Amino acid sequence: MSQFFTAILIIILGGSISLVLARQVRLMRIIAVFLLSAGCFWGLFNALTNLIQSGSDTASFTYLNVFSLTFQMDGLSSFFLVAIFAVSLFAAIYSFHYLEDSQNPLRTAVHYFFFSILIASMALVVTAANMITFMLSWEIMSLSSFFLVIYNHHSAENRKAGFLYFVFSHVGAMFIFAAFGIAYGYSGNFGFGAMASLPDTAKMLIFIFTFIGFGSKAGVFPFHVWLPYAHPAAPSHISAVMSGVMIKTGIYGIIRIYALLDFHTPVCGNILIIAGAVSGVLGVVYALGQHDIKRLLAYHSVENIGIILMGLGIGMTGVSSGNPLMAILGFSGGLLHVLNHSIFKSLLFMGAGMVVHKTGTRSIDALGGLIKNMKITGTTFIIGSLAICGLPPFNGFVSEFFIYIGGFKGVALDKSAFVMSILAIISLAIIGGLALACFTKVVGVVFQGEPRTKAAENVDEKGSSMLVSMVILAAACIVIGIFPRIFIHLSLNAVSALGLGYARVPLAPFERITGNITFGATIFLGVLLLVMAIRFLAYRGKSISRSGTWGCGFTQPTVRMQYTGSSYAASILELFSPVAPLEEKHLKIKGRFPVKTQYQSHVNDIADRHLNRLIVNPVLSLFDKLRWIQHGDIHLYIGYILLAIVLLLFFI
Amino acid sequence: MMHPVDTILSLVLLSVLFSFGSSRLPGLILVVGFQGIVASIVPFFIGHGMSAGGVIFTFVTLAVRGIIIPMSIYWVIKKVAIRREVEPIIGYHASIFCGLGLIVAATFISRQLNIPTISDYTLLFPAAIALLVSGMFLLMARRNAIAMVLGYIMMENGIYLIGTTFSVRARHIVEFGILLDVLAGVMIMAIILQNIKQTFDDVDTALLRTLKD
Amino acid sequence: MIDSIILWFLAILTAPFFSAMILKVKAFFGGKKGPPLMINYYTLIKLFKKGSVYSTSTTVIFKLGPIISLGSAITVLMFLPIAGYPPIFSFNGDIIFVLYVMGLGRFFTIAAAMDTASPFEGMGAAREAYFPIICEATMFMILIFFYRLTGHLQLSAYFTGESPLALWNLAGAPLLFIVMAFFIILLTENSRVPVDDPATHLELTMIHEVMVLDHSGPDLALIELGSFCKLFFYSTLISRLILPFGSSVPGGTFVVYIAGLALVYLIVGIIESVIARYRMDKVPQFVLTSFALAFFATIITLEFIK
Amino acid sequence: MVEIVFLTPFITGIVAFFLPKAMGRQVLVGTGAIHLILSLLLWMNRPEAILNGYFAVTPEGLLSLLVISLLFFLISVYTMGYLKASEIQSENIFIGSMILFLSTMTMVTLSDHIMVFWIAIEATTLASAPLIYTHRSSASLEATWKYVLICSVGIAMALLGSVLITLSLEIGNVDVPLSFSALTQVAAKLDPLWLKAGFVFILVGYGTKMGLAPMHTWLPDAHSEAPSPASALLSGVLLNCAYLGIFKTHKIMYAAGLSDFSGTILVAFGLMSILAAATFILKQNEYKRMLAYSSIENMGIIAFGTGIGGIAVYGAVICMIHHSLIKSSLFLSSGNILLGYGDRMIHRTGDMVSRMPKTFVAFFAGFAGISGFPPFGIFIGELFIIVGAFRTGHYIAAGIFILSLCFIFAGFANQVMKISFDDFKQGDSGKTMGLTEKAGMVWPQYILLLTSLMLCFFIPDTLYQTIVDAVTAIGGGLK
Repeated sequence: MSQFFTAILIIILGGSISLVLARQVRLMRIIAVFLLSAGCFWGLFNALTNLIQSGSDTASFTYLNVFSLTFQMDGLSSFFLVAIFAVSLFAAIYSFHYLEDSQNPLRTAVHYFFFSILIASMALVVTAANMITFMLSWEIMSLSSFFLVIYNHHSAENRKAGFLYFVFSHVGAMFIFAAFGIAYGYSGNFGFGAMASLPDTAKMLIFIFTFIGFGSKAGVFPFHVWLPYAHPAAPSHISAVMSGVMIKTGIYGIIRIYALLDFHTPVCGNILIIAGAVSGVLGVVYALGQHDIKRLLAYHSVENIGIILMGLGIGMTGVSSGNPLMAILGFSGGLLHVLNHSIFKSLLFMGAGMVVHKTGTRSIDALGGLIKNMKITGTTFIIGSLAICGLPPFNGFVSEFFIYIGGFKGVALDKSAFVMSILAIISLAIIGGLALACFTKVVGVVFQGEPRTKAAENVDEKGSSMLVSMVILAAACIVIGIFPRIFIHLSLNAVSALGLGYARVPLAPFERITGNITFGATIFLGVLLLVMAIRFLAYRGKSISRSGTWGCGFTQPTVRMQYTGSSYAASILELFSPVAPLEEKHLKIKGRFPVKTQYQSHVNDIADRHLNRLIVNPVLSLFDKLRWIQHGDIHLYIGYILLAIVLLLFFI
Repeated sequence: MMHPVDTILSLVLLSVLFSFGSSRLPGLILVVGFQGIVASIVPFFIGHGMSAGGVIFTFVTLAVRGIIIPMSIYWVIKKVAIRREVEPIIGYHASIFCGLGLIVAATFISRQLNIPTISDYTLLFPAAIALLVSGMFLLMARRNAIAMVLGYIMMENGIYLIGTTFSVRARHIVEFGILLDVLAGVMIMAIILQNIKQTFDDVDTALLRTLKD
Repeated sequence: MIDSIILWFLAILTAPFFSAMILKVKAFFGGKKGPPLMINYYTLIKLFKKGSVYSTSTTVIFKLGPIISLGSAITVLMFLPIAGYPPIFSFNGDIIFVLYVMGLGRFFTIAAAMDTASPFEGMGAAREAYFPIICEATMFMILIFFYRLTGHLQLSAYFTGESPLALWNLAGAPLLFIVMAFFIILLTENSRVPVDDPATHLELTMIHEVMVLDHSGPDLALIELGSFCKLFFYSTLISRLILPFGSSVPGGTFVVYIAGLALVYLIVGIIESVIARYRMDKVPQFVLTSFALAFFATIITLEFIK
Repeated sequence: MVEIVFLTPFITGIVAFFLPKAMGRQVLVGTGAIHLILSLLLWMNRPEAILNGYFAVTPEGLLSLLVISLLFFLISVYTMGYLKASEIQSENIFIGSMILFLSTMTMVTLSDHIMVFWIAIEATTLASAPLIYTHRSSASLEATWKYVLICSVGIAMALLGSVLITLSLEIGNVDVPLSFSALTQVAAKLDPLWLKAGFVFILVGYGTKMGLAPMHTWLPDAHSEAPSPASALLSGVLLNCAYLGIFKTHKIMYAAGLSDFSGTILVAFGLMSILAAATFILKQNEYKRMLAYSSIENMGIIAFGTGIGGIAVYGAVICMIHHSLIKSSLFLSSGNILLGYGDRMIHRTGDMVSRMPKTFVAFFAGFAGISGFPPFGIFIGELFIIVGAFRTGHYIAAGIFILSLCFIFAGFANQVMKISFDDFKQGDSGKTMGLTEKAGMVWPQYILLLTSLMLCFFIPDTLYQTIVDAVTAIGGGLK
């Protein structure tokens, strides 16, 4: 544990030093990035060793004379620690060049300070072992991430994003407070251990409250409203960290509470699967409708959180229906997807960051043909896209494969489990298809074809630190995709820490599965080489010429004629119009020779829409009605005093 | 048997009605002064053993309550030379009926909970309550700031009556405290009144309603 | 093992031949003589002989497109139990792998199309991305159905030897729906009429054909071959379902299988000759029907198999 | 030698009325320092009072005394700078009443006799009235008028309550001095009916002063009209003094076994206050009023916690201490904002982050602290109160509590973000800030916040012991 704390200290030290050195920008950036990444690396190493030996380690400090701050590092914690430290490490490296031309050195320094606090608090959240410790780290995490979201507070929409995020995280925290309150109410101490011995109704309440609380952090539909605002607002490496790992702390919370409650009713599984299916499908549908590349990626976080939830839900269903294999498949799949998503999502955000950084626009339809000048960025981005679509031989496929197999185990079960598994499998399939559509859109419109505006022309991809971290992450995607064995071991260790009542998780069946995946991948790659060879032979000594694209008889094609992202997605969105109503603004076309016209479209997030209608406005109007209390007339005020007394005298 | 205290107290009850009916400040001041005197002499008649110091003390109280405070208020009126109307929110007749109603209520309540220490003075408790509540009534039902101050004093008289008669214990500290405090309070209020007058050129509290949400 | 590999080769080799049958059928219905059955081979050879012209807008992805689409198709065939013989490779959950490999192929076909910056190819790509979403849902619904019946998650468990017959005995009625669903998927995935008309000449209405407009020479050949294999894959599955019988005489099963295969291509041909292609916005409904069928079938099995 | 602690400022206060400007300020700070030392001495060796039975050193009293004198010292330091930056006519009155205010509040914390306590509270009203009227504007006059009248009326009720308690003593015929400590001893013998009646009147009376809804009406006006140092004192300290009265009475009720009755009432009033605060914070457009309402909210939280009992009482006391520290720092920062932008309306401020960075840090940190974010102590307090509420089965109450906290946070955050980050409209016309942030006008806030931060992680044993003594007397505790 001491190593863990040294890592934390190094990280925080880096942040604090940057505050001191705010004047010498370059030096400050060097030192901050170095210390941050060093700390992350040390923590990563430590967590990995601990996870591989599946060791468990505890540390406790007295707090406020009688309470204690307790930290425990078991398999689950270290699994999440691996993800947290890994992503933060590369985000820190990435930030070195990303922030090089920031105008306000002090703000950069402050940003590094809160960045370090965020990393540290996330690490503490996943190691906290009693309620006080947990809430303490949780709230600090929310606070620091809020400051990172409003890093660029000059634009009004970022401020709105920050406000939304702030409110959502606080309300979520309040739900968790309530859940812990119930736990404390029954057990009378702040330790996590006591939760297992509560009555079932209490357990149910706790599970639901924590699900809402953690869900609002993880971005589960309909608590995800803050997410598509906050992620675009933050600097890209922060979006990478937030979307990659911070929202996963919500997932961690759900698993941890489930494990602690030791509550084997099918309801938990059903809740998670339904919530997961809804978030998954709607998330990707909304993503398809976005024009802002970072907003699009943010919605994909919602989608992947949905996939993770379905995995966990399948696991819980397996537990409740006494089906160990299914349970472990579900849990390990879900957990592995946590790791995978944190890798490819941060990779994608970094790529998007590079694009935004160089072109200065986030609008997809303003870009095009970037891959010609941004070879590395483009390639890594495509790899990330393939991974997030869950296609072999990349890492996304592995975890989805596990979840599928687990789901199919559920198909053989009785009614409710059967229905749930069908739901999970089908939504997984639909998500897969939609994600493919969405990312062919992004890749095709942003990186391929011809530049649609000046912004996208003759850009470059300078900034070695950014490229390095992207390349490494992309490599990780492929490695996990082809040789998933060791990583499955990691997640299995994490699962065995859940204490599901299965003594030691048997490895054999899962190694067979991973073996199959590797096998399939190698076959595929082999065939690919074969075909390449054929093609090579076919082209030997042939004449290769270049000319313009065949315009189907139209001789003056312009770049404006390219298919835009909006039109690409339009027909698919039509299918989902009930849940994703499309708003269109365009001039009526009139006359034989129509004038220059314009067209805008915007996909409405129904949760976002109804939040105001159903919650905010009623509350505001209610309180407005009460405002006459402060009427300004002193006679009335004295009346209140008399009233209070008279009323109270009745109770004597 | 009719106790002498009760005779005086009956006058107090009457004065309450009068105060509700009176439309002009000077009359109101007289009433308040009278109530002050009564409130401070009642302890003489209630047979809690009275030390010499106590006697002097009570006389001081009488002087302050009966003379100084009313005089100072009167002086304020003179100084700020304002209209003598009390500007009622609730009209005079309505007020009088309220007064009657509250006297009856007070008597009824005091019947309900008979308090041993003052059981043999029938009117003491009703009078006290009447003073208290009517003071509050004036506070709520009169727009004129001075009338409100007078209402406050009337309320204090009521509490004083209760405080001095309910228990012998720590009676002087009670009296002393209330005295000091009413004095200082009234002084502060007088100063504020002057300022109000200077700022708004009136003491109508309808002008003091700007601070609100 | 060996014969499986031989069969795999045969499959790749004969796939073009069977596709040519469709042309023949259409010609017959049109009262024409039609092209020779070997037409596709001629085309492929011709293409392999040619060089290529690449659009200036394209990048290496454009070249990757054909490779990966053909590669995925061939890989898929390796997991396919042909003529009731066990496939070359098979493992638990291979079907999922197969479906996702096809997805990979689709990704790169689309990417290659988007690479050309041509509005028409973008249009086709959008459609190519759209319809398979529903097909995948249907496929997984069918998988659930099969899993419910057999308890296995690999193609070999459904289509080798006698197992199709077993399926029929187990749940005959629902299986009919499944076959129909399969057929709709076949038409959609291989962009045949009524979803798409490979023979049309108006780019606006194409799906698959328009995406490969800019490919030429050997690249085009690879793509063509890939699509032949893909069609072969689905037809094989259906043929085993519609003629599940094996026979004791050596090679008998094979004959039955070939007959089934021919039948499937025949039907495709007939459909293409008698039905007009749907309007684009009608297509989703048509594809959704397949999902409805599969779903219905699965629900029924829930009643049958307890 | 207990009396000295409030007699010294009393004398210096009187003197200060007749001093010229320059000296007056020195006297202010000097008194603050001396008072701090004195109260620290008092804390260390808790002596007997000379006028025993009238004054005594109680744990709860000590707690608030320490808070008072720490705050007063820092605020007096701030006031130096404030008086330099802003023009106040008749400054000696301001300073004099500040010091007298201090002395009266000290008296409140040390008095043990019911009547003396009452007198002291009333005295605070009188001493603080001139502070509110400092600006001599019509609005401040109105605020003062309401403050004096409403508080006097309320406190008259408290007087009646005290009398009723003596009556209950009379009827229960026990013979003890009228001191809280003595009454707590014999509480069981007191007549319950009159004791309850007395509690009701005292609660309403001191509740008026403490700012519990619906008697809170004077509070926003007074706090927004008074100059910021005075507001800081009013909100940071005065409210605690009033709370002390309720606390002591609740103690008697607990000893008399009537804590269910009083507890329920406290919970009800607490919730009412929080809801009232929510009502007005959600669409508030003056930042000082917003802070005032947030004080009402916190008083509600404290009352709620006290009423619930158990660990919640501990939470309530923690909240009380930290609220004083943080809220006073917030009011001081608001003083800077007012001097800087020269306007009370939120929509006429903005972009504080780049215009007054130092103040921004103090203000935003204070906001985070007051809304219960770590590393500031209110977080711990609220945590304990919530878990305590569930522990004692107040599920509905806890639900309302949590919900209204969420509403308040939303409103508060919205306004604070406007002040801090929105573009400053007038700023475009090149108007410079009316204030340069001198060290003397930001460090007091920082020290207050740092104290709160430190107390969130480490409470010295003597302090901890005192808190525990205080809360165990009314059925509080850590389980």
